[in-house]
Formats: sequence, C-alpha cells, structure tokens
Amino acid sequence: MIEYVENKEVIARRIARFFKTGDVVNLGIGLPTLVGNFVPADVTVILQSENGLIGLGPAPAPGAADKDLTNAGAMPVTILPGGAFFDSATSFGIIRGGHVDYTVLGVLEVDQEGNLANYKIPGKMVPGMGGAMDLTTGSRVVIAATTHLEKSGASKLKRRCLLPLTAAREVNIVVTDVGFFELLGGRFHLVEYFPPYTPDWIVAHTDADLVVREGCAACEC
Amino acid sequence: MIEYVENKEVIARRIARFFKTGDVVNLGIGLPTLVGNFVPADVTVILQSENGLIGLGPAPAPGAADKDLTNAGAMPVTILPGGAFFDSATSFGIIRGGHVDYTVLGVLEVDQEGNLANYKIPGKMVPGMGGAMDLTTGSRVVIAATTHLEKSGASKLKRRCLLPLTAAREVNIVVTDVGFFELLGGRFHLVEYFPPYTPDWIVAHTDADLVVREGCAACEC
Amino acid sequence: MVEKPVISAAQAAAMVKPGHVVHVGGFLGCGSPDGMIAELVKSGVTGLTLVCNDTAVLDEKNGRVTGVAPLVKAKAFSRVIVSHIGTNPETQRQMNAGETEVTLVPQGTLAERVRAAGFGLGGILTPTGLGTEVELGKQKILVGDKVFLLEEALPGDVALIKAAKADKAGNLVFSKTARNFNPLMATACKLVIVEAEELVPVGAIDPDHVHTPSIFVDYIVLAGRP
Amino acid sequence: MVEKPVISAAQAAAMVKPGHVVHVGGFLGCGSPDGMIAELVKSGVTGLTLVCNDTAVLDEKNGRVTGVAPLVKAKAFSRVIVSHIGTNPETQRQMNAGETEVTLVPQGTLAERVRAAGFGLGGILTPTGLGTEVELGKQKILVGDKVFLLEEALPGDVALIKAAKADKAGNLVFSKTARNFNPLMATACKLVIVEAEELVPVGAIDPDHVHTPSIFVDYIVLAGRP
Repeated sequence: MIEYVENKEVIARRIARFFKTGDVVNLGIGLPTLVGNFVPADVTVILQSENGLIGLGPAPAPGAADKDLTNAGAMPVTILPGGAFFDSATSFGIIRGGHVDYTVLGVLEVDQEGNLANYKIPGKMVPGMGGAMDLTTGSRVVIAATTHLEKSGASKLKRRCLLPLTAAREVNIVVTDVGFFELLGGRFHLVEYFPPYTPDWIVAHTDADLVVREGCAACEC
Repeated sequence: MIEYVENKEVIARRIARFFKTGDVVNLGIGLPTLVGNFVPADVTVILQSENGLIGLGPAPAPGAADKDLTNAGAMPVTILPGGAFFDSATSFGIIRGGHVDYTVLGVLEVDQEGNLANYKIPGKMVPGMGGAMDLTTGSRVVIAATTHLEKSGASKLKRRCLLPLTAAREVNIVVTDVGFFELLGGRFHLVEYFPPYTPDWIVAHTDADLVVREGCAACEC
Repeated sequence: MVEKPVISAAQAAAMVKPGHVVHVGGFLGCGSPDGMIAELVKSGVTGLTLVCNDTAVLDEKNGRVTGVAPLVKAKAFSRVIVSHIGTNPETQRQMNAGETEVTLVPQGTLAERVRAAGFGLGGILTPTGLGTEVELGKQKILVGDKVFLLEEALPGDVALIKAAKADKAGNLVFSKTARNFNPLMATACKLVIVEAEELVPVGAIDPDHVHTPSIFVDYIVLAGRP
Repeated sequence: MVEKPVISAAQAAAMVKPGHVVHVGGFLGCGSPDGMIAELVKSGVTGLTLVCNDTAVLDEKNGRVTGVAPLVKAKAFSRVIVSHIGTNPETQRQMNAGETEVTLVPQGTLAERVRAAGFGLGGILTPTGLGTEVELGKQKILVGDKVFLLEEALPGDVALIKAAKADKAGNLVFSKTARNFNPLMATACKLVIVEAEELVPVGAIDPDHVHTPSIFVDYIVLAGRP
C-alpha cells in the first residue's frame, strides 16, 4: 500500500532535466520557480521573465535588492551578464512569437485534451491571467507542474476542466509528484513514474484517460 | 499679362511659415526638403525622418559625414542635441499614430478631393511609395508642395487624379508657386495668392473647382 | 529641441478629471509613478478608468502597499482594465460587490492593444485567448488557415508614467524592469506626464539610448516633489 | 549566457539556399550587412525572395552601389517585397521585363508586418493604403466605426542584419539610423545572422542599452571578414 505524500521538489527536479543548454525558459510563480534550483550544473538555460527581462539571475544578497529589478512576482532578482531588459510589448512579442522554448506553470486543473485552468474560480477567487495565456499560446513546449492529488485526494488530472480555461489544448507535458505525462490524442501518456509510485497506482489515482506508454520507466528524480 | 515662372523657393518659404514652435514635421525628398531652410529663426520645429530619427539637424560639414547617419534620401545628416534614434516600426508608429503634425510632400498630381499621386506612373516609372502612404494617412496636416503648372503649361491641380493614388482624401493644404490652397468639400479654396499672380490668373490657370475665399490676400513670400 | 514644463506632482494630479481613461505604468508597483499616485489620492478624484498591468499590491497587514493600490482603496476607479488583480484583494472585493467593473486582459494582449492605440493601428490579431472566455464577444479573423482574435486598440486620456531619467526635452530612459508598460502608455494617451527620478540637460542622453522620444511627453514631474 | 558561433561571411552566405525568403536590414544601404551581401553575390545563389525596405542604390555611373543592389544586379531574387525601388533602375527593368516579381508595400506596413511575424501576431490592422491600389485583394475589417486594412504577417527563412556592436551571446546595439529594419528582421526569421562591426565580451553591453536581445541571434559574422 503506497501512501501519497505531496512532494513539490521531485516535480521541480524532473522538469529541470528537460532543458538543454541554450533553451529559453519562463518559470511561473510558485512551484515552477523552484525548477530554477535544480537545473544541472552543465546545462545553461536562459530564463525569461515576462515583466521585461532575459537572463534572470539568482535572488540578490540580503540588502542588495534593487527596487527597479524584480521578477513577475514582484520579488527582487538579479540579471546575469549578457542579459537584457525590454518593455512589455517586446517581452510578449518574444513569448507570443515562439522565441520561448519552455513555459512552466502551475495549475488549478489540467485535462486530457491539454486544457489548463489556473486564473479564475468564478465567484470565489479571480487573480487574473497575467501573462499565462500568452505564455501557453506562444511557448514551444508548455509544461504543467502540479501535485498529483488535491488535499481531498481527488485527481488534479481531469477528463475535462470545469473552471474557465487559461489555455485551450496548449499543454504538452504534465509533471506531477508521481510521474511525467505527455498529452497526445486526448489522453495522458505516462512516460516515467517516480517510485515508490507504480504505473498501476497512478492509473488508479488518475481520473482521466491514461495510457502507460511502452517503455515507461522508473525515474529516481 | 503675367508670365508663369517656376519658383520652388516661394513654395518652401510659405510652407515654412505654417509651423509653430514644438511642431513635429516630416519633410519629403526634393522640394519639401527646401522648407527646412526657411523656418523663421524664432520658431523651433522638430524634424522627423522616417528612416528612424527625430531631431534632424543640418547637413554635416564636408568630410564629417557619418555612414550610420542619413536621412530618408540616404544623404548624410546630423542630429540635434535632444534628438533620438529608433527602429522603423517605432518610426512609423510615430507617423501612423498621429504624433507628426505636418508632412510635406511632392506630387505628380493632386486633386480637388484631396487625393494625391506621387509613387507610380504605370509602365513608365515606379519608384514605390516608400513611407508616403503612412505619412499622408497618419500626419495631422498633409501639405502638398508643387509648382502650379507642368512644363507643358497644364495645371498640376486636377479635378481627379488619373495616376494610382498615394493618398485618398488625405491632403489638407496645397502650396504652389502662385498661392496657398485649402481643400474642403471637394474644392480648392484659394487662401493666399503670391504676386505678381492674381486670383483671376490663378482661376484661369487651374483646371479644377476653385473658390477664392473671402478675405483671400496677397502674400509676399 | 523644445523643453517641456516641469510641474509638481499635485499639478499633474489636477489634470486628471473624473471620467478620464488613465494609463498608468508599472508592474506590481515596480516602475510606478508613486508621487503622482499619492497626489491623485489626495485630490479625491473618482470615476476614472484605469488601464494598467495590474492593481498592484495591497497587503496592509505586512505594510506592503504599492503602485495604484492606494487609488483602488480610495475608490478612484469605476472601471479597471488589467491583466492581474491577485495581489490586491480590495479590487476583488469591489468587483464582487459590483462597485467596480473589472476587465481582465491577457498581459501580452494588453501591452499590444495599448501600443496599437499609440501607433495608429485599429487593433491586433492575436492567437492568445482563443478557446477561452477572453474570446467572448470578439471578432475572429481568418488569416491564411489560422484563426486570430481581434483585440481592439486601447487609447487613453492621460498617461502617468515613471522614468529613471528625463532630459528637459522629455526624452526618457527607464531602469531595468521598471520599464515594463511605461513606454507603451506614453504612446497611447492625449496627455502624457512623466515622473522622473533625475532631470538632465538636453543632449545629456545618447540618442541611441533613448527609450521614449521626447515628442511623446507633455509634462515632467520630478520624483519626490509633491 | 550561451555564446553564439562566430562564422565568416562566406559561411553565412552558404546558409542561404534557393527558394529562401531572406529579410535584409538596411535603408538605402545604411545599416546593410555588406560583407554577407558580397559573399552571397559570389555564391551565385538565385531564386530568393527579398524582404527589405528597398533595393538600395544602383548608380554605376557615379560609382554608387549600396546595400542589396549587387544582389539585384546578380539576379539573385525572383521576388522582391519592398517599399521603394526608385534608386535602383535594374529592379525596375527586371520588373518590366517580367524577370522579377515586385511587390510594393508601404514602409510602415512593411515594418509592422515583419514585426507581427516575429511577435506571433497574424497581421496588422492599418488605415494605410485604404482607397489605393494597396488595398486590392485584401480583407477590410471594421473596428468600431473605422475601416482598417488587414495586412498579413511576413515571416522569413533567413535574416541578414547589420549591427554596430554584438556581445558574444548575440546581444546587439545598432548605430544611429543604421538601426532601421535590422531589429525587426531579427525577430521574424528562422535563422538570424548578424554582421557586427565590433564584438565584445558577454556583459560588456549595459542590459538597458540592448536593442536586440541575444535570443534572436543565431550566428555572428565580424564585418570585414570574408
């Protein structure tokens, strides 16, 4: 009997391994931001921040924050040598124009059609879409990062999103704390599973059409 | 008996007097470029050049030309203190967005509806419109600068342009070497005449609907 | 080059009238014209429409109030057009209470709609928002074999923007990510007022480094001068 | 930051293949990538489509041949999409003789169509060209009570551009009016090669002064190196 324990680090760790040197990556607020901590030392990715910067660096040393240099979550950041600043129209031109390779974002719901909802729970909580709609539309690969189950035990992977969509059929990859899934032909395809979870456990705990891909392997992330 | 003698300087001189300090002005190639020489000393206009510059200055001293600093006619120019450079999308954003007060351009034909043709004589000469279509569409006031008569003696002011149009109903003012005309309601309105020409002479030598405006006065330009 | 009037933040605020559509630069408070915003709160003006990336941060418990948040709290806006209100619970409260009309616009669409207004374009043709609530009530246009959403240009009456440096003619340089929407807002409004941290003589800015050319700017406020 | 390969102008030219749509920066020769153009002439490639502001100056009597003019003379292009051919009589001759297909596009529309391609927009909605031959065969779109012409995005295979300065990562700075179409072309093509007058270390360009961020650039050619 496997007990589910939420593990955001494993999600971040696995996502970080998708990237190769030179990839341009946008990391959303929250869980996706963690991904930056796990990029292998021999891989140099270029982080884009939609508020107008490419070449995002680590957080500044205590006391060294620059009021004019933040990420899209208004947190102080730094810029690496070779980075550049630009206005919001250029920033989203870069995004919408397909010049970002990967966008990683959190979800409220994600479904087997590749739909994603994360900006609005009508009547309850409406943060707004910010840059997420452009990021999912424009990026080459859209990665949804989410814990596999709700606190209630319900599957975060759905047959059909019920909340208003942020992205219609734009999600390519979902990484949860139990495995990595590709979206194709209206189904989740399990490509890797993260022990102690097993493909059988994952099938039993996913409320959506799910295929265990041939060659699906365990990954110690 | 008045004899017509082509006089480009009078055209440039009169046009230069339309401007007030702070006006943003684009001067086309050829005759319109002359206008810059006659702006009164107490008026500071801001010259825009559509190849990507605001604050156009005088021609450089001999030998001081910068290969990276030209006007839209590829001639070496200078930039005044407080000028700025930008790319072509921004340049035409400025133009199309209504941030240019006056555009002055030469014509092959201009008609009483405010149409202007200057980029194409089919089968004969096709230079292309360059920036002229955007300039006539976007500028607050479009001034056509032209000699009054062709070498043949024919009127340059027409009832209807026959050549492909550069601008459809965009011309506000026509200045020739015999007078200054406003376009309104499908007619040329003579606002000023330049002696030795008289309103009668001008009516007789204009092949278009022409009204001599009440208060039409002589102007020694 | 023609110099622009240098005015106080209070004089700037007095130019903003009820009913105006006001474009404000800044991203969650970074690059916001805070001096003009403070004076606008004091002026008590209401009935404005806000066009801005967001309604900034209103977190009074932790003493964090940024950007246009004080104006939201003062109920200056009857309408806000932004991409994000998640860090300002008061915006959400006003929206749910029916006090303020909130229109959420994808951030890239918002930036481009403002630019379109400033640059004489009727709108933009974007794939962003297709298949979502954002497409409701909008024209869809086929270009080749692809469908795009027509998002209309979004002009304003007054732009309140923030620059790191202005020369006396009004050429502007922004600093780092404080640039964001500021140069766009400057193109799209009838009246443009910049709050600058530093004012330098005409000619002191390299013309290749200018982010916003002087012709877009009508008035200059020096930051820190009420 | 990742460094970009520095190649010769001849290597750059060899990447341009028959049938390619080639976007070339420059305005009547100012800001043209002349080294790559010279090597492209030598390569003898034909069947290209040119997207450029103009076909530059071909005035052999006065020894004035600039920008893409040598390529026009070498009949490299089967199609040219430009705003102006008035200073290159050979373009006009080829057009009249039916050797080359010439499409004239208003300059602002051309700039914006290239940007739209680079920035993921389907096209632009412009008033420019309404009531002229430019509107023939194009969609007209009503926005509010105004009519706009839909001009489609104009993407390319290869961009050949010229910068004053590049850092090794490919961040670019242009000089004065040599900027013109160069930054736009860089956004809109699958492969982007810059000819730079100066190559500096990564970090040597102030990130607020970058005109074209490195991610748009694939290869760097040093000007004056065939």
